[in-house]
Amino acid sequence: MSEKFLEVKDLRVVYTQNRKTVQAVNGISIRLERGRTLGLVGETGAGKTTIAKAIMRILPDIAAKITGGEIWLDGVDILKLPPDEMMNVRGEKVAMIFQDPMTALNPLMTVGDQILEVIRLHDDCDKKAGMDRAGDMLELVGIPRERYAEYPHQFSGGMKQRVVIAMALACDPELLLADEPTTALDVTIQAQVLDLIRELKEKYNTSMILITHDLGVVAQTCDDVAVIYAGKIVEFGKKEDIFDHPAHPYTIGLFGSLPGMAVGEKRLHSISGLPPDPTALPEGCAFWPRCPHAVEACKGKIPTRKIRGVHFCQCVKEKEELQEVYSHGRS
Amino acid sequence: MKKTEKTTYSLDFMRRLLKGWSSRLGFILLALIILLCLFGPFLSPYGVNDIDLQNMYTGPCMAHWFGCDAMGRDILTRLLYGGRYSLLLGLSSALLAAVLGIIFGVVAGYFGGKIEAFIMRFMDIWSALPGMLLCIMISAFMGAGFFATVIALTVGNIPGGVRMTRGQVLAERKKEYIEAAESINGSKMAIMFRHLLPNVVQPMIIITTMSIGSMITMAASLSYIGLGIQPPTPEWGAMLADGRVYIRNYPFLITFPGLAIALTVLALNLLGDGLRDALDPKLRD
Amino acid sequence: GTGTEDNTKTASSAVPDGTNVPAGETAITTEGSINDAGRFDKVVVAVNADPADLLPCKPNGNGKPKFFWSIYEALFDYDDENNLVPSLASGYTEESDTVWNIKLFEEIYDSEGNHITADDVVYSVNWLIETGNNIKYDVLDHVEKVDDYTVAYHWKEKPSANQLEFILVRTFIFSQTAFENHNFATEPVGTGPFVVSEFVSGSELVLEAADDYWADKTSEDVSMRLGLHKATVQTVEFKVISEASQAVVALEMGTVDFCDYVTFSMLGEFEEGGSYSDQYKVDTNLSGDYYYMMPNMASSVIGDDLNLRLAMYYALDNNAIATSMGSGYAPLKSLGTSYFYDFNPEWEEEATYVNTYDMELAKDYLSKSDYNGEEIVIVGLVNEECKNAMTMMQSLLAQVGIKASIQTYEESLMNTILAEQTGWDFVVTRLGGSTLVASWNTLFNNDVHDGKTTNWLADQKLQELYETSLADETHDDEHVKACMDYAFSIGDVYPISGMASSIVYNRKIEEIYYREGYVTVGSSRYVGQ
Amino acid sequence: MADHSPLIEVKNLKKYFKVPSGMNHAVDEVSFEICRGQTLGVVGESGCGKSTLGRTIIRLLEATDGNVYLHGEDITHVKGHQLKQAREKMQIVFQDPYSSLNPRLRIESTIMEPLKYSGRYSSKKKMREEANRLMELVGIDERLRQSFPHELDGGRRQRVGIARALALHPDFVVCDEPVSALDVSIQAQVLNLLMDLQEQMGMAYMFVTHDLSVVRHIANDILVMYLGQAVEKAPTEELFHRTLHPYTKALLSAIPSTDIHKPMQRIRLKGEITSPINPKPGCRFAARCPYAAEQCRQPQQLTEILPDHFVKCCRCREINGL
Amino acid sequence: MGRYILKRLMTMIVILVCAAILVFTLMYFVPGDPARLQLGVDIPEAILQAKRHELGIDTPYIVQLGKFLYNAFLRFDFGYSWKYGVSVMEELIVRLPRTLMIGIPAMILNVLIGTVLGIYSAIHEGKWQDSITMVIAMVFVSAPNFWVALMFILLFALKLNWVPAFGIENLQSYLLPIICSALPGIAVNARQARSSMLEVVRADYITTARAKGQKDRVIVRKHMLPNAMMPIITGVAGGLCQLVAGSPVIETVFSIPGVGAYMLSGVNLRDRPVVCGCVVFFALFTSLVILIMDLSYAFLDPRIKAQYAKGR
Ligand SMILES: Nc1ncnc2c1ncn2[C@@H]1O[C@H](COP(=O)(O)OP(=O)(O)OP(=O)(O)O)[C@@H](O)[C@H]1O
Ligand SMILES: Nc1ncnc2c1ncn2[C@@H]1O[C@H](COP(=O)(O)OP(=O)(O)OP(=O)(O)O)[C@@H](O)[C@H]1O
Ligand SMILES: [Mg+2]
Ligand SMILES: [Mg+2]
Repeated sequence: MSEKFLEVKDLRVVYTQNRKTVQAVNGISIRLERGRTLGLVGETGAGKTTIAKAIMRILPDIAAKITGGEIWLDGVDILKLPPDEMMNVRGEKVAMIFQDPMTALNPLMTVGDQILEVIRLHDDCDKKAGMDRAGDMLELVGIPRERYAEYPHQFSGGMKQRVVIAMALACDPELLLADEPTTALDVTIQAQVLDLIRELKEKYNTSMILITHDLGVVAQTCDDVAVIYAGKIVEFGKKEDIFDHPAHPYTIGLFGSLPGMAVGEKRLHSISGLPPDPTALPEGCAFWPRCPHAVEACKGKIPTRKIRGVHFCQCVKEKEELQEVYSHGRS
Repeated sequence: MKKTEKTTYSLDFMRRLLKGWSSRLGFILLALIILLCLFGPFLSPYGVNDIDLQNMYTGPCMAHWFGCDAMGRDILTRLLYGGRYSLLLGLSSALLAAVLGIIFGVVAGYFGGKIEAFIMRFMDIWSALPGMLLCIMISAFMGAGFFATVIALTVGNIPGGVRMTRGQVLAERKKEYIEAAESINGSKMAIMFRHLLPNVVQPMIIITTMSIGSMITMAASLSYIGLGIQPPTPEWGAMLADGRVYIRNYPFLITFPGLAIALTVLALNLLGDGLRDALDPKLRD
Repeated sequence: GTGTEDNTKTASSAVPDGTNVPAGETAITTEGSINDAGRFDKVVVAVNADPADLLPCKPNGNGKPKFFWSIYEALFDYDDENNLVPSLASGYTEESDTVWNIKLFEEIYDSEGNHITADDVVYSVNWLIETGNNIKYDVLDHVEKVDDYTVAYHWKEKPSANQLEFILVRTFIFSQTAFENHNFATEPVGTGPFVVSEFVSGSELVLEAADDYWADKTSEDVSMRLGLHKATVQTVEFKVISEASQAVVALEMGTVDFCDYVTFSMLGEFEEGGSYSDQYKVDTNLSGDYYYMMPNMASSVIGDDLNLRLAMYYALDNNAIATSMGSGYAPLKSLGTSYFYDFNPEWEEEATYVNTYDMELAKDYLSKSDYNGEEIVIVGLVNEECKNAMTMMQSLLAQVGIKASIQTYEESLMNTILAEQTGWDFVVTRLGGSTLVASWNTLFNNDVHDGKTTNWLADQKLQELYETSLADETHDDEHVKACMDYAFSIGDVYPISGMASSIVYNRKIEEIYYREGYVTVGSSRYVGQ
Repeated sequence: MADHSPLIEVKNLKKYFKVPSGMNHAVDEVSFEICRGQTLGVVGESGCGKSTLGRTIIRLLEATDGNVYLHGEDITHVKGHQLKQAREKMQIVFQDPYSSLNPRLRIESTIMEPLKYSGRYSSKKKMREEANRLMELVGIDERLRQSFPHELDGGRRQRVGIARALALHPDFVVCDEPVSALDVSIQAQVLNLLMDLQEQMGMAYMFVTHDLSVVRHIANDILVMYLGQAVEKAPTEELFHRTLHPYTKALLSAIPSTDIHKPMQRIRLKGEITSPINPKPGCRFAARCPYAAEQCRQPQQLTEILPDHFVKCCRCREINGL
Repeated sequence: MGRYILKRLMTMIVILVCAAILVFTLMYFVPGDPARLQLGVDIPEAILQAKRHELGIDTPYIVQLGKFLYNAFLRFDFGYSWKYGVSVMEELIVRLPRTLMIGIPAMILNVLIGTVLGIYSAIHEGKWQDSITMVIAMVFVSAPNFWVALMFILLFALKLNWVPAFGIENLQSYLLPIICSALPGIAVNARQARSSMLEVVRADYITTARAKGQKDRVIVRKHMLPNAMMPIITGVAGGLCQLVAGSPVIETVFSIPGVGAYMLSGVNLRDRPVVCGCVVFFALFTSLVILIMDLSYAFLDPRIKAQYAKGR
């Protein structure tokens, strides 16, 4: 079972914009086993989308550059694959569901044809069979196949998101990257879509990376969670580890600032300060300027501490201290 | 404190504007042309209308770098002098067109409804006649001369500005800060001119910069077909028109004025491109 | 109404100073040959104005005169001495002072074979009158048929030579039948030696020699008719090339054989020593046209201020102006040129403001004038020479401290400008005529605006002097001079320069014929004829 | 909370928009009242008319029908000076901190705008002083006062928006999703600020949001809207504990809980929100409602099922076994 | 859709009529006496008056306007040129093919070369191919095209003798005018096409297409091009109108007796029937181009089509 299916090692990505270098991803390592779901949580600009795009190798050519690291998928380093072989990986082995369904669909193509396109790229089938398959996919995500020939503008947001999902799942990918698949949707629709993704994932035993900043979604969907801050994973662990025993001050802050459904007290525990400027990240731990427990050592090299099992945390504090922080944060 | 902030902002703007080699080139070229046109005539040993029948059609030489025209006038001097007209013509008509375009556009876009429909239908009619044709007719109507040409060029170019501004206003009007201004009792005037205007002029600034160039070209075309500035004013287009008769024998008579126009317009366009890159929020960090 | 109205002359007689290159001296490298009918193959002529239509009227504009005489014919022609010679009419008899009987040749057929008789003459004349171009027909009362070949012309009074020109020499005769069956605007049917084979408005007109030209076949004696009534070329192609510079290019590239509006600055290439002189000849033809300036007498600034006018006139230097206009212009030293037979070259010796350039005097007059530094508006023609002249004038005026601005207009638009009392102070334009006094019509005749001249002057004395000089009996040096002197004394006109037109033509044309100042290419003499 | 006479009272408010295909019933017969120092949370899905309701109340939009009373005074159609006065007492904080600030105005000028238009201040200096006080109040650093909005992050911009709304000491503030565009960590800062300010100044809030956890935290009463209509209205805890309307139930159940140990009981709704354009007279939720029946086609009334708990559902008692 | 087209056509006619009124009014108040235009300076008033009557210009403005509109729009007759006395409509028909001989090929060049260059440079964004194309485009956008025309005449006709310098002699003589009219349009289109392509390159659905594993070439053809087409069409239509507007100048430079030159001669001579005829004609052309442009939007973009179907 513990088969390493996806392994990202020390991935680094920078963007160049107006002569400034945005350090979007700064040494991220991820390990994902078959059939499991990893949640990537973090604030806007933390680098979540960038990681997913790097895995797909669809970062914008000019602006972005992968400056280091390896991505092993099923035993192949896909960063070293020649472009045409990479094309076969995309869509077939790895598929992605995009953040904003409103813009992820080509407005001038019928939704059916957009699904057909990915099918015909990877399955050697004739057009007729492909269209059949695309119709099946539409029905699978709960859209009648009669609507094959309609255009995206004729669909509501939730339906568009389902089309995007159908497109991603059309070739039974082994890895699904879902980039905030529900943020653009209403709560009730979001629930429908999340259910759908979960069902399909279970049905095909797909591995998934779910990107979101909604801790509720993570709680309901993921097996593992990686908390990302300024392009680094500051805490990683099983869902239970993170939700029940958060260790990193940032993670704790994050939970604290949620207007808890059950908590009676009025004031929220907010994290003071602002996310760092990605063009000028602070030395050492990027969180120290906002951290209530910051010490001088935070500006130096930060060790990765194992807390329990697969629960890791990047912080200068010792494990015991962290646990203490945790209990402090909860009270 | 305020002052330094301001300067850093404009410094920052200049830095962004002059980032690329092309806009830098445009800037330098334009500055050079403007300086030359402002001060060049004082440096020249010849008067702009000094007729010298000994030197009719003298080709480029040491004494007359760009040669002399049919009446022995020094072409370089006339070019420098004429540059003032061309630049002034381009600038004033582009500005005038922009200002009118913005006013109508803002009014149409902000008020909407009947006012908008009226203005826009009027613009439809207006722009059913391509700009150059309208210019030709206005020139015919107003007679020749500097002022008439400015009016002709302006009139021909208003609809574009109105459309553009209105489009911007429509996009901008939806934004919440306009509602905010309304909710704090901002008057219509204040909303239109304090809030909307500064936010919609930016594309107009770019367009206007570029349109100074096209106005210069258009003015030259008008002069070329005999409807623009009258002789002996050394407007570049008029010089071209005068020189075209001699295209066979004295090509320098049309080469230099044409080059002057082309370079000026080029400079303006390069600068306009630079401006767009510097001002366009999409490309802004 | 100010077009060229000079006489029919041949090239040799028209060139006074012998600048014409004698034909046939150099080895000729021209293509084309003489065909069986004795005609040269083809000649291509550049014309600068589009004729727009080919109706037999308005022969004065639009480049029509360059070929009209080849398609249509009138009753008479003028010979060198301004005598009427037969064309379609064999002669006339003066029945009384006011009735002339004009006798037609009896065997006239147009290119469609319609027989032309007195009825057609009456029809043609009436048609022309009806089209509204009756301005020059004042003296004609009516025409009527006497018999098949005789038409009676009834005059209101005894006509002068000037008046006859339009009615007898410039009124084309055509067949009523043909006119009713064809649209003459595009497919004219005339009696001339050529027929139109192709007409593309704005672009080209092709004439083909008529195979059965009536004069070639008639049994009557047509030897009195002028030489221009024949086709010496099989095909004449007229190409509209409005820009002189492009016409020059066409000449150089050999696509055009003949052009009569080459700018003087470009003649060098074709003249002796020029790179194209082995292929082309240049013929300079002093014409009856001259440039002049005229004050707006209705303008209070100018009209009431003789001193200002004189100041301006003395500030002008005709030599410099003519130079700026190009080599085709000679400075005028009096009102008119020696082209006119009624012009006396001695007049040029006199010291008038025309040939005195005196800045001191100009400043003197200026100080006596009421001039307060305001801008004087000079309107002029839009062409290159006129613009140059005006520019020169402007800078000369500036030297004595008179500010002038320049406006240019198309020739026909100028008419309208002149009809306005305001908006202009001076006009620079040109006029022409077959005689000096005839050319003065525009200047001194005060019949135009209710007893005022074109420049809004109501001077009875000038009018009288003008009429005296015009009248046949008193048309002599003394009266002409008196009129001119008086006009100068009141500063009513300022002559600028006389014009000569230049013709560049392929050496395959040996000798060119003129008709009304225009070359009839189709009837000129070609190499080998 | 001493004063219990309603500060703002909305009665049968309607706002229809004319669109090419008919009438968009964006707000249809909504009534409620808010007292001093109280917060009414308005929740509902996108497009259900929450913003339109807020905007119509503070007279940014003209009501189609119904009335709004401020301090008992009908302000639905007042004009000129009265409108000006009414607006000074009612303000709005917008959802999008990026578009709600004029990008061309410096922060200080933005905050000075309402002061200027009010005409209450005699000199620029006084205005500036007041502006500085406000900025201090909402916690904007002094060094940022001369900067432009684009130089600020979302949280700070939202503070500027709040300062602008509070400049004239309004009695009533519409908060139109003021935190939904912000990151969780920043969201908490802003929510805290809003609550603190209410405590200090005693304003009434109408807090529009689609995030039920936020509304639960901040609101005293909650109004649930569906397609322009109020379907349920109750005090916050009452609503969460005794959810009566089927739509509210579905809505609450759809929210992903952060409690990983409590498996969710999700009520799955069919289909999507229907169009508010020319709706049929009956219950607008009927098309998606698991309990829809024949009688739902009749027009529904908002009735007080339990004390202070209003529901617009004819089968409410039946479903909940009351 | 059909109803929409009909509605648009009706609006177009209204706009045309208004434009015609505008032109007529402008030309009506232009100083100049048509009777004198025809007859000359030294003409007595009585004769002028007769001529005015003949030309129908002695009636009040409103009568003349009404007559003009009636004739122009109901009988397709613009009257007779005051100067030449020829039917303006007939003249237009004769001259139109010449203007089109330049306009249509120039337009085709515009569209083809301009668009292809723009796409080419967008695909090579930031590389040297892009820079060179854009520099050349910039140069041709900047240089006044009548001057470029003069320079081309100088070079290709006078110095190299490859083509005739002017006139409409043969097909070769159309070569320079076509190229010179097309050049600025090509440059403008190239820039337009490039920027709209670049806009599309950054769109999310392109990323989606890449995520599917689609080949770059296919992405350009299938996803980018159709989406970039709208601004390109706008540019092309703008270029076409510019072409029309520029025809007086280009036709002057090359001595081509087309509609543009006709209009210019009409303006110079204050020949109202000619000017009104030409301008109405040009306006018709421009409006048709805009109409076709709008319709092609609908053809290309289902969203816009849907709007039309609703019958806005
Ligand atoms: N094309 C680009 N050019 C330059 N910088 C970019 C580009 N795309 C992203 N960035 C920057 O890289 C950083 C990480 O961006 P990314 O989109 O991965 O964040 P994210 O975690 O997905 O945020 P969000 O939650 O807003 O989607 C940000 O600072 C962003 O500004
Ligand atoms: N100015 C307007 N003109 C026409 N229709 C409008 C206008 N403003 C809003 N609407 C329509 O009114 C309905 C309610 O819109 P409103 O913005 O109030 O919803 P909302 O609940 O605030 O949604 P969201 O959560 O997306 O902000 C929608 O169908 C919307 O399309
Ligand atoms: Mg993202
Ligand atoms: Mg809203």
